[in-house]
Amino acid sequence: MDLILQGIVQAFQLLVRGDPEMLRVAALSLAVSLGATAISLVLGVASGTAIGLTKFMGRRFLVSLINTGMGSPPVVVGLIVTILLWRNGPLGALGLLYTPFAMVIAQVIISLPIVTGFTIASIQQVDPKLRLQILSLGASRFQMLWLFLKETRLPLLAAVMAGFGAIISEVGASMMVGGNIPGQTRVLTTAIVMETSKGNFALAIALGVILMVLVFLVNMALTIIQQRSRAR
Amino acid sequence: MDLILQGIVQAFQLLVRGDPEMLRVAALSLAVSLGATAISLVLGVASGTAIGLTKFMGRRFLVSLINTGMGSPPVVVGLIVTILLWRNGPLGALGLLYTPFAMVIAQVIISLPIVTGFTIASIQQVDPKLRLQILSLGASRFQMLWLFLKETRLPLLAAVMAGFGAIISEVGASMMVGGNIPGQTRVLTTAIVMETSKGNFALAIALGVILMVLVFLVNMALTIIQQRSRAR
Amino acid sequence: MSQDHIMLEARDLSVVLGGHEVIAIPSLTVMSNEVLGIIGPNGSGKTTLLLSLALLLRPAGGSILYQGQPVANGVAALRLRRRFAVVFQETLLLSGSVWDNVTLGLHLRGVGKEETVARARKWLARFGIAALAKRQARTLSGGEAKRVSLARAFVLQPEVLFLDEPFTALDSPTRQALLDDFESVLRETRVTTVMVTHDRNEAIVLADRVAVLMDGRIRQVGTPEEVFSYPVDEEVARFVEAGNVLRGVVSAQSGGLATVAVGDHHFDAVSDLAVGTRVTLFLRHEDVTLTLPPTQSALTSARNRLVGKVVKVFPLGSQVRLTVDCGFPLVALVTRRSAEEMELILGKTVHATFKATAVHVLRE
Amino acid sequence: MSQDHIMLEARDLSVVLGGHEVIAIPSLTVMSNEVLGIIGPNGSGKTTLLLSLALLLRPAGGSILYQGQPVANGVAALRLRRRFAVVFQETLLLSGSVWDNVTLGLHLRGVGKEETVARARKWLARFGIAALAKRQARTLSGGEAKRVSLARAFVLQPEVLFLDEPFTALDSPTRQALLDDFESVLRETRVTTVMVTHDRNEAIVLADRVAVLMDGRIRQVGTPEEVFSYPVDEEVARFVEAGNVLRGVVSAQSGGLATVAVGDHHFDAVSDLAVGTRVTLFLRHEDVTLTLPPTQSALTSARNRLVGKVVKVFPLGSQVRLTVDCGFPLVALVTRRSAEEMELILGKTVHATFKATAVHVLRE
Repeated sequence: MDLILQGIVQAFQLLVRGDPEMLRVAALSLAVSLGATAISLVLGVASGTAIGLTKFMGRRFLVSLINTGMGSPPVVVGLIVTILLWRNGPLGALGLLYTPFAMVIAQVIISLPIVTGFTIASIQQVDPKLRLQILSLGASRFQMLWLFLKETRLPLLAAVMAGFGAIISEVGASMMVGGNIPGQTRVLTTAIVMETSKGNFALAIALGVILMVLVFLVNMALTIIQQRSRAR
Repeated sequence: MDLILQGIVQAFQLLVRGDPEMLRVAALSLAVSLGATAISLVLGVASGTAIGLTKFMGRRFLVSLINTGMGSPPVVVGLIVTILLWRNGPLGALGLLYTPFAMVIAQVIISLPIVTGFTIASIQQVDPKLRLQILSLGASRFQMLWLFLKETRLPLLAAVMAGFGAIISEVGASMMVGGNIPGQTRVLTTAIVMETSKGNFALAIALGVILMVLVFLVNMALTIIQQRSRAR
Repeated sequence: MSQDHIMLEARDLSVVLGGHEVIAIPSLTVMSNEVLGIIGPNGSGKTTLLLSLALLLRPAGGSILYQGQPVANGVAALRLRRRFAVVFQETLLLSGSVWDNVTLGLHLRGVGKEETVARARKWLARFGIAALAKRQARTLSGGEAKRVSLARAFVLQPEVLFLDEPFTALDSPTRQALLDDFESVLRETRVTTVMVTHDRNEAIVLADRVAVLMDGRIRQVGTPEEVFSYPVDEEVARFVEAGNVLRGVVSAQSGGLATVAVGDHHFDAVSDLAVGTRVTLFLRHEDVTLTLPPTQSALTSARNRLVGKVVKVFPLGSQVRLTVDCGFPLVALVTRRSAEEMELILGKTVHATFKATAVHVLRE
Repeated sequence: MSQDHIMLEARDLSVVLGGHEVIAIPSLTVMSNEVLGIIGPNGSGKTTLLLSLALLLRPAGGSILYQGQPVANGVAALRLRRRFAVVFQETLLLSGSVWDNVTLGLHLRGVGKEETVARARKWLARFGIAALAKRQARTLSGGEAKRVSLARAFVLQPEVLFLDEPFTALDSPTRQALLDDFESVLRETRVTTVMVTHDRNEAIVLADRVAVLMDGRIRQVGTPEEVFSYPVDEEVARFVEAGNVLRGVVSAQSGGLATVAVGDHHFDAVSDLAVGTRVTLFLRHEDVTLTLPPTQSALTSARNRLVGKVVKVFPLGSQVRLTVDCGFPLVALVTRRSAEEMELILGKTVHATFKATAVHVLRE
């Protein structure tokens, strides 16, 4: 019991005094996940909008492929990325394995289907007549697209939040492609697993608190966004 | 490149001949996750039905607590369970840490909010007049509850599937409370991470295929269930 | 059972939903073997009142009496509920087959297998859905599902049947066919029925008495003739779109023009119903024209002409509602100026005319 | 611009949706400065036709001509679209303030700041919503939002204005106030307008010409008088609920009974509109009673009486539609039996009477 109480007390000391190791891990975690989210945002919103607004052969198949991607286990993504980046793998020459870049790649693969899928869903929820209304106000095709995305910005933000929430708390792929190297690729989740298994609860709890706060903020933002977009 | 091709070929050999190590890992993974799902089913459907059908003070708060639980990172659950089960922790005397039981506990904590939340949502989607209709057919309160749950069985199945899907592909908590001990607590996800980091792609890919098939089956079942329950 | 026996009674009934008292009814009775129609605008509390009477909603105050006895809670209420049946606007079928749905209420009551089969077969046949018994309930069309929900209620042989807008949301031919079947079942079983509806014609055709509910208060109770011809006030009149309700039988038919015998009178009306059909005629008050005798019997396209005495004068702003006794009371709505010029006062003899095209003929 | 100039024309227009040809129109023209009403039952393709004319839906075949020139695709179509404005049934406001919404179309066209401000101010004021300029669009009530969507269209000073059931889904007082404002704006700007509506009164009051669309085909085009008094066939008649449409001015008013001057005639009608108000009278065909002279001028509650000659006899099954020339044409619907007994043939002189309560008075 003492050990645990002690751990909790120490964790709050680490949090209060801003322990450098703790801050380094949290900063890397944020940098990697925000980077991956930004890439997913650009790729996912663009492709999601294209898929949501147009009709083409195989559209249903593509959408169900994206939905499958939303539910595929991160460890499998980690396995595939590891194989691709393995020193004598197809992209091994780039020397990316066990670097933050590899983690960004894996996290983009995890979050891209989420952002794309959410984007398609939110675009399909908008009244299809809104497109006609915007066109009838004299918008060119490009102006229409821009105004239309502006209208769906709240659900799109929700898409981005959901993607970020998924990868910031992901552990398998980050461990596999990052290698959990202290000071280089150690992120919140991998550090918590490692410190916990070493019985180093103080740091683990401190990192857990940071992770929880981040996830909580994302969830809260998501809830507010969803309520605001429903209120319309 | 050779290494990878070789790995894929070997993986399918392992799958075809039913490699005992592979089978042991898959079986334990299934046993742990199915056990945890079964427990969540009983607890989650009971509490979800109670919360969904009754009105009481603090109901909204409880529901938002459950929703928060649905989104909390598994590594944090792993951390908490580890601390509780730590040899000189509150429940350390039970000696459960690094056993499949610990993994079941962690997975129940992860899947319970999902099953409960889904149950509440699906009960609230049923026409509230259906309850009155069942009562007006002469059902006692107990008969009504039973018929009502029978009516919502498809969404409830979806709830269970979602819970199972979340824990079968979860890695952080399983690693922390199970310890990834070969032959004892090594499950699909932790084994994939371990074998990948060792460069042992053959077994990792074979396990990855099994995991993907399981997740795919769950997703397919979920989709079918959701479409059938929407068709009504 | 005698007709004048009180089956169900509400006393000082008060229902509170979301902090508002949505129902406040000092007294309402349902007689044995009668069909009581409850009509009223949207949001007037019709469904809430029905649920309270059917013991599915606990009132905030007052009591429900069943055959003179106040209804208790718990097991006693369950035993009573099992003497009732409710058909909602939504069909609310459970998953499973049509047979499963129709027999469910009997299973819940522990009725034996043989009787269950016999009763279910009878009522499936009665509503023309015997062939659907094995179909999954969710694959039925709207009209079929509605028939199942009616059979599911009648199979229980309820002492009181509650219906909440049962024929809304059906397209017109489906609705008419079902109304015909339902009406003959109702006439045959004479089951005590409480029916919520917003359709005036349904109330005229089916109900023995009509209660007008507005803002949770009963504003008027009476026969359809009373309520639709003599609404108690302007608001009720406006809601029911007041008009004369006359009951009769088609006595002649010629190419779409029917003659309907109402007592000793014969009226022409546009309808292709066959001779012998029992019908209800609905005639708007404003479609009755009054003329002062002696009037030359000039040929006019107003085919229906009656002589009578003014027995009631009721001013309504710029218009006046007059009741003329022509052997039966006929109500006409005329402008105040006409009433003044014609000196339409009590006792005055007038001719009342209306066109055959103005009469709405409803099959009874 | 002259009144007889063709602004927009559809030729051999064919629209295919989901494999079905939902619109097939050999020819339809919209004249400059006219209000063309398109009426028809649900699912007849009204909105689809509107979208095609507004260049928002590519037809499968045929062409749209703007001032005689066929419309091309691409940039040319955009340039044309910018001369049009569309108001949908749903208000479809974008997020942002009322001001943002009203100025959006001008921004898209690159109109200068000064002109944008001037025009937006003018039209916000014209629709009585200047005070709402800074409000978030999504916080508006239904009526306010509708005003914004109208201002957003008029600020573009379109050459053709398209309206898709713009006044549906508003409650009655809101609707009336908005209709009044809209009508005076329409009269003032004389903008060429194509308006889809299912409301007969709206079409009577606003439209110069009415096109009846059924199953994607134009069944009749004409003035409201022509279409509502003389529907081409039974189906159109039943849909439009045919009746006499008369235009006049209130010439006297006394306590809710108005006298309306229609040409040389004066009719009594129940209405509290003030003297001098321009009104349209609507009188159902079946509310006109025909009587053969010499008829004693007995006092009757049918306040309106005209003498005329039968100029048209149109048999309709068990009924007959007769047109009586009373200085203006008045249509009556009588039973076949009456027509035979009264020998109502061409040239016969008859008295036509109708009650003041039967006349529906619509403010113009």
